[in-house]
Amino acid sequence: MLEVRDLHVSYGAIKALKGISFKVEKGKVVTLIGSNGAGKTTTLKAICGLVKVQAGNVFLNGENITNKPTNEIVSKKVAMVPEGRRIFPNLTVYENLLVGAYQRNDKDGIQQDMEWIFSLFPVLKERLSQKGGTLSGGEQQMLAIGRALMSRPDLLMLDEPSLGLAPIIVEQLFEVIHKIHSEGKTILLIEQNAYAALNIADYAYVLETGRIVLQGTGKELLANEEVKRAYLGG
Amino acid sequence: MLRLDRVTKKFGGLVAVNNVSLELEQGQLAGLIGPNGAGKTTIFNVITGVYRADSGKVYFMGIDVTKKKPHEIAALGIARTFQNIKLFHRMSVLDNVRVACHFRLKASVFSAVLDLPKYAREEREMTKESLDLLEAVGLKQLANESAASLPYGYQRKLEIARALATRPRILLLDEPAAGMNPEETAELMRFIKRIRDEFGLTILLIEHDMKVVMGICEKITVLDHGCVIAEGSPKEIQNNPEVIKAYLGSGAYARS
Amino acid sequence: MYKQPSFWLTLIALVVFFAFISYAQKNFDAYIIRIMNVAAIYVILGVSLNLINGFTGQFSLGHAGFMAIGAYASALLYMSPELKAMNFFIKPLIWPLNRIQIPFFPALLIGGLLAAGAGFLVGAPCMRVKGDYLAIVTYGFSEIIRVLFNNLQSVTNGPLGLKGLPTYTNLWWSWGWAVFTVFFIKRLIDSSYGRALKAIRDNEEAAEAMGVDLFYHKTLAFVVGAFFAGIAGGLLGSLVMTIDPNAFNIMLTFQIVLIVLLGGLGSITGTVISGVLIAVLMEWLRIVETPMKIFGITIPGISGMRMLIFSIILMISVLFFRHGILGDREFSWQGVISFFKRRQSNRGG
Amino acid sequence: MKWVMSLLLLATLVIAAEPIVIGVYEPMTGPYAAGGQMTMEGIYLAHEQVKEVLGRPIELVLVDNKSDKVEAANAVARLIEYHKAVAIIGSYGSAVAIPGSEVANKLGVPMVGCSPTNPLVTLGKPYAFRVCFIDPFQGTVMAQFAVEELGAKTAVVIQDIASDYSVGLSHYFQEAFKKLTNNKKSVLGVISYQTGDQDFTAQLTFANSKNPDVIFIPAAAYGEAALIIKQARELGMKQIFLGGDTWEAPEFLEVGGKAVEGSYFSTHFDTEATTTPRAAEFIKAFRAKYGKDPSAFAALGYDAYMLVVDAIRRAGSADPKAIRDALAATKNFEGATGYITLDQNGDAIKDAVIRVVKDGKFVYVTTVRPSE
Amino acid sequence: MNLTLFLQHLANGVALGFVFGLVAIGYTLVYGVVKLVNFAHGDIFMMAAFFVYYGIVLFSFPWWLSFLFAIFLTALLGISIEKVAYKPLRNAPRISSLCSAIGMSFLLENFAIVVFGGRQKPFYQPPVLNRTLNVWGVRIQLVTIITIVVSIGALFFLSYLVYKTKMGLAMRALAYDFDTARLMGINVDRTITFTFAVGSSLAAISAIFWALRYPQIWPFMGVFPGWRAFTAAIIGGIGSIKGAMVGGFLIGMISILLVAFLPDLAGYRDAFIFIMLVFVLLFKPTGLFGET
Ligand SMILES: Nc1ncnc2c1ncn2[C@@H]1O[C@H](COP(=O)(O)OP(=O)(O)OP(=O)(O)O)[C@@H](O)[C@H]1O
Ligand SMILES: Nc1ncnc2c1ncn2[C@@H]1O[C@H](COP(=O)(O)OP(=O)(O)OP(=O)(O)O)[C@@H](O)[C@H]1O
Ligand SMILES: CC(C)C[C@H](N)C(=O)O
Ligand SMILES: [Mg+2]
Ligand SMILES: [Mg+2]
Repeated sequence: MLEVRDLHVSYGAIKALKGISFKVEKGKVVTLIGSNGAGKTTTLKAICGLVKVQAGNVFLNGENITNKPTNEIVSKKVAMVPEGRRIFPNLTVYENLLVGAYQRNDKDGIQQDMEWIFSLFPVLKERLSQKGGTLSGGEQQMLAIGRALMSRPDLLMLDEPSLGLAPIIVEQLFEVIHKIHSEGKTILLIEQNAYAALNIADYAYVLETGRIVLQGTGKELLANEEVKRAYLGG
Repeated sequence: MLRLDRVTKKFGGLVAVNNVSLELEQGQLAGLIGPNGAGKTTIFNVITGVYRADSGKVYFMGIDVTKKKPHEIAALGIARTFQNIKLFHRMSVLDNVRVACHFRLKASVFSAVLDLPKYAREEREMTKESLDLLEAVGLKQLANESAASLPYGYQRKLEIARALATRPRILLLDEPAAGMNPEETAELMRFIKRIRDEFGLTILLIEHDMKVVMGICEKITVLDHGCVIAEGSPKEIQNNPEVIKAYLGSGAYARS
Repeated sequence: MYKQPSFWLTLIALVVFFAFISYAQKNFDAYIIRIMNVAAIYVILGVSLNLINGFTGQFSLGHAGFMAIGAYASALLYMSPELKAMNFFIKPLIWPLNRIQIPFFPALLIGGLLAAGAGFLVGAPCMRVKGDYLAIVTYGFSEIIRVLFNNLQSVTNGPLGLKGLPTYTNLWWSWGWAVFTVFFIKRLIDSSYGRALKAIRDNEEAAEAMGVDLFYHKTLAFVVGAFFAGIAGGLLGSLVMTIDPNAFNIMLTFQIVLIVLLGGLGSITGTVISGVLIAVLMEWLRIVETPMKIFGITIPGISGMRMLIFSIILMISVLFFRHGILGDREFSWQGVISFFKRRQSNRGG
Repeated sequence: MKWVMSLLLLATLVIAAEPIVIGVYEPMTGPYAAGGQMTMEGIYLAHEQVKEVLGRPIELVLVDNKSDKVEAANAVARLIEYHKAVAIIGSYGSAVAIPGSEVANKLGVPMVGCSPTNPLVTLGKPYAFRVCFIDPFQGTVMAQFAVEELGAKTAVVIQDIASDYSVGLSHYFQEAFKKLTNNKKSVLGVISYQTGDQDFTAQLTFANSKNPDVIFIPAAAYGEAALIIKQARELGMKQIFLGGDTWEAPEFLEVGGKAVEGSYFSTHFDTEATTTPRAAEFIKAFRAKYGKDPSAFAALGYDAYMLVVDAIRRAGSADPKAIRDALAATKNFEGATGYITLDQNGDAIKDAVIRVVKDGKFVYVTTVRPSE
Repeated sequence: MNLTLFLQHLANGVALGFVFGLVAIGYTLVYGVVKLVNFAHGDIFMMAAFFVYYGIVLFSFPWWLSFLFAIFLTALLGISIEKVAYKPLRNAPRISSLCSAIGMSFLLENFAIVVFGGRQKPFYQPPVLNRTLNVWGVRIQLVTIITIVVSIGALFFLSYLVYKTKMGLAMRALAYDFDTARLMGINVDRTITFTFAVGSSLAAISAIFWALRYPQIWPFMGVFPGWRAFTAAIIGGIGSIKGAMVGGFLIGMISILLVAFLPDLAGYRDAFIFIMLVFVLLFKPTGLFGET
């Protein structure tokens, strides 16, 4: 589905990615883990065309999408839950969800999906006409996830979706990810909660200062001593 | 030390904080948890004067601070960090901390402009104090970097250093562990305990990472829909069925 | 402070600079001196507006209003009673202003202080009103000043303005004040107070939570900025020799905003350079409007061409130097020294 | 030795051929552009006719003052210091002429205004002169015309509160009108607008409610005057409108159209009512060059230039001080707009012409002489 | 004050109010979406008037064709200005585009002076439109009635566009965050181009109605309406279309009513407008209908 080859990205003088290659097979959950500043967010942004790729390539279903405009990439059924939520603060919850479905034209389908999202996050339904900017941190996170789901993506990328969510919601979140996965969708997940991420992941990559230092199936990495020490707090 | 007396805060029709009473003892390390949107951050905002309570009172060391302005409250000794990091991003790391010393400055604008000895001495003291704090949080070698260039975890630490520079008696931390991996979180826990002891602080923290809350808090208050639904030691809270139902869940994906 | 080499370097530079000023005042022709005076006034205006807009982050369009106050207040104080009587020939000037005459320097100071007072009044709504809303409030303030001055004939002589003002402004006054402004504001923003201002610019809520008194500091910026604008107004009045309310309109403010933006929001050095540059450029570009003889063919001057070229230059510099001439970098002796050291080592190696 | 002599001779010739610079600062852009451009037509014509004085060529340097005061002051300074002008001509618009005259006076170079009518242009400035009359006279002329010719008993004034010219002229008109009607209340109202306004319905509705015989509009911008009258007619107002010398611009007729028919204003010159032989020559030459009738401003520009050249000739030197003295001594100089005698303030004592708009043209009505 | 007089004043106020309102909604559209104080709006407005003028004078178009021609050209002008002066600065600090807007405003004015000349030109008033209606002694221009109809029409059209269509949703999303809008699949460039096209067309429409009412045009004619529109947009709250209309209306009304009822204070008119502004903002710091 998605393949990244030898990706290089820098912010001015700072080299954030120094040659990253990985694959996300169709229908799989793949996770990237790594400490602060390792380059996880930058990787996702590079895939979406939000930062300029200096060298290397990104392929989506075999098509080279490197440095294509974001809206074109997104129209190929890719969605992302960005770091820091990035809710549209002046739009209501309802409108935020509608923007998520911007590429779609099936009114009924949109309505149905909206109901589905309310069933996942009932709070959102209560806050339907509240401005996105006045939601609590966690509510915004739910909205950001809901918004991404509204586009019915084939490839869903999540950047720390559990950030700031109550434990019970985190639980639901992983159930949702699981469910979407079981519907055949592909998921690329970034999580600080490495334990949960590795548990759900088919395959995982560990990033350190812009490089991939380790990879393997979720189970393998869960058992890996190094990973245990550095990312599982054990 | 800090006492909330039946505080209520409404936004339009929404009662974000509903008749909440809360008390912190000197030196306590307390936790405030609850589902998303329960009103935790709003309570911080009421305490620090960002929002004014619709009813109820906030007392700090016996003083009624309900109607005081945020900067007055900060000067009295209540400091905070923000859920969404709010650094002075175009200033250096050191300057971020020094700003928080500013309100104690006695020298006038003129003596600052003319760099009179009185001001120069105070400036030296501020700088020293700020560097010491940066050292305490482990950011000293980055003192001259711009705050915006710091990685997320460091930004959180800088926020704490900045808050400490106001020489607070109470520190309010809003989700300090958000965005940190377990390793970093563990370090943060040690750090919070250490500053509590070193600076003789009272700390109230909001956190969704149960490992942090259960690991370091001595007392926990649980909020739901703006109301306090439980209060007690970590043990009591962990086993409180209402809390489990509203907030904790089965714990399947909790960080273990 | 006194031990640092930069202190001595600054001192030497100042001595050299004022030696030059004193030479220029005596030997340059009036036209050049005039442009140099205008440049100094632009520097004062640019740097003082930068304090409000660039360092405190309060978008103000009120500078012309502060200037008007300074210009009028000082002129009404330093003009001689006879001159006043001659000016106020439609409606007489009210007592006691019609009797008073004081020397230039105190008149200028009082003008500056009154402008500072107005700065306080304008700074006050800052607490509630922000961003573009504040910009319009400050613009409104300067319009209100203009309207008041047009209407209060017995104090300001209305739209007739004040004419025949004695020319006290010379290079000593103008550059003296310019240097003082730069010194004062540079020291201010480098001090703890300046850090508080910058903190307000970066994040108001956090600044307040760290104990920074927003009201005090925002008004501080407005008061100091307005004071220097008032001084510049006084200097300008005495230089142009005639003032009237409509000279202090939004176009004047725009010109100052441009100086600040071109110089770099938050860079004093840049503002100084762009102030001088704009003063010189505006005059220099006049050649495109006078007929030119090239190879015997006379090209007639086209009216308005100068401003057209000016705006094209402006657009180019906006588009290609996004952060102004210097961004928020500043001149420093350390920079100069290390620059030379680098060059030397390059040559050596 | 011979070649030394011839070289010396050549040198003197070169020096002698060094041009004399006359500087002009006029508004070529901005709200007064039309006035400045009309004035320049006259000045260019005059320059074409007289290109030399004292055996040296005259170089004319024009600097645009953009209708702006600071620009005007800078322009005069530049003319004197950079172009080394020995005399200055300009400017249309008292607002800009005043700062210009301040600078010229201070730098000791004589300035001759063409059409600025505000008293302050020359007052207390030995180096400032003008070839036109001043507003106290102009205001009186219009008041007199209103009372005596039009039989007006009441008036309303609509003034531009942001224009010195407007407020000044309004003041003189009111004084004279009250005096001539012997009625302190004959001015039923004075109402203000601001430069740049385009909607005057409020002022006009107010004026109409007072039902005056005439309405005086000393607008500084001809376009605004035209709009005021246009809107008045749209409001169904029938009063007679009076104005000052700024009205004389083609734009006034173009913008005003039918509405301005029958409006009267005072000005400096009319091809129908010339008083000097030179006027006829001027009109002929002007028609030949531009194919149209000269405006008062062109005529004044022409006169200003000719007067300056004449003063240089009389002074016998290109020294500014000498030129000033010669200018101050001007008596019965024959200009296109009349015989010019400068009084102790440097102001010309001259007739005013009253014109009316008829069939889309300015038409001569009468000439008013100064009382003494 | 008798009734007819009172009604006449009221009619004058309403007329001017709608003229300002119409200019203001065009202003606020671009302002709300791109968060750019488009100081050049008034000058785009001016260019539109000249386009009409040259359409009639140079190409001898009939007036209505000239109007359409001008609206079209102005939209193109708006789009090109965006491409040249604002687009390159999209990721630069906001203040840069502000500077660019001021520069653009200068550039257009000076271009007009050099190319069109600095003097006023009469604006053609088609006889069909140039009529005065007399309703019980109150006189109103036909153009005024049309202006009111067009303003209200434009108000509804814009509200529909911005709040009810997908394009409008994209515009409002974009107003906050370009990158995230892109992530939603919004074509940011196209949406901004569209916004400028609509905003500039509105500038052209308002210029036409302005010039029909005040038939003289010159290079600085846009400065005054531009600032009034900016002020109106602020009173109404940045980006609020309804607010801009109300703001423009308020300013127009006050301009007239103050002169009408307190003629002695007519000279202080603008001071009153801005004092009202300050009061509105002190009570509602983000304008009448603005978002916090
Ligand atoms: N806009 C930016 N400008 C400059 N440097 C940046 C920028 N964004 C990221 N960086 C730097 O790039 C590197 C990688 O950052 P990135 O955000 O991708 O890390 P991350 O793995 O997502 O970390 P985190 O877990 O903290 O979110 C870091 O060193 C960071 O400081
Ligand atoms: N300015 C505001 N206007 C309207 N509603 C608000 C505002 N601020 C907060 N709210 C609402 O008040 C409720 C409490 O918000 P608060 O931010 O205190 O939640 P929280 O407990 O901190 O949640 P989280 O854990 O998700 O951060 C939320 O439902 C939120 O939508
Ligand atoms: C107003 C002007 C343009 C002309 C007028 N005669 C004056 O003196 O000012
Ligand atoms: Mg990240
Ligand atoms: Mg919160």
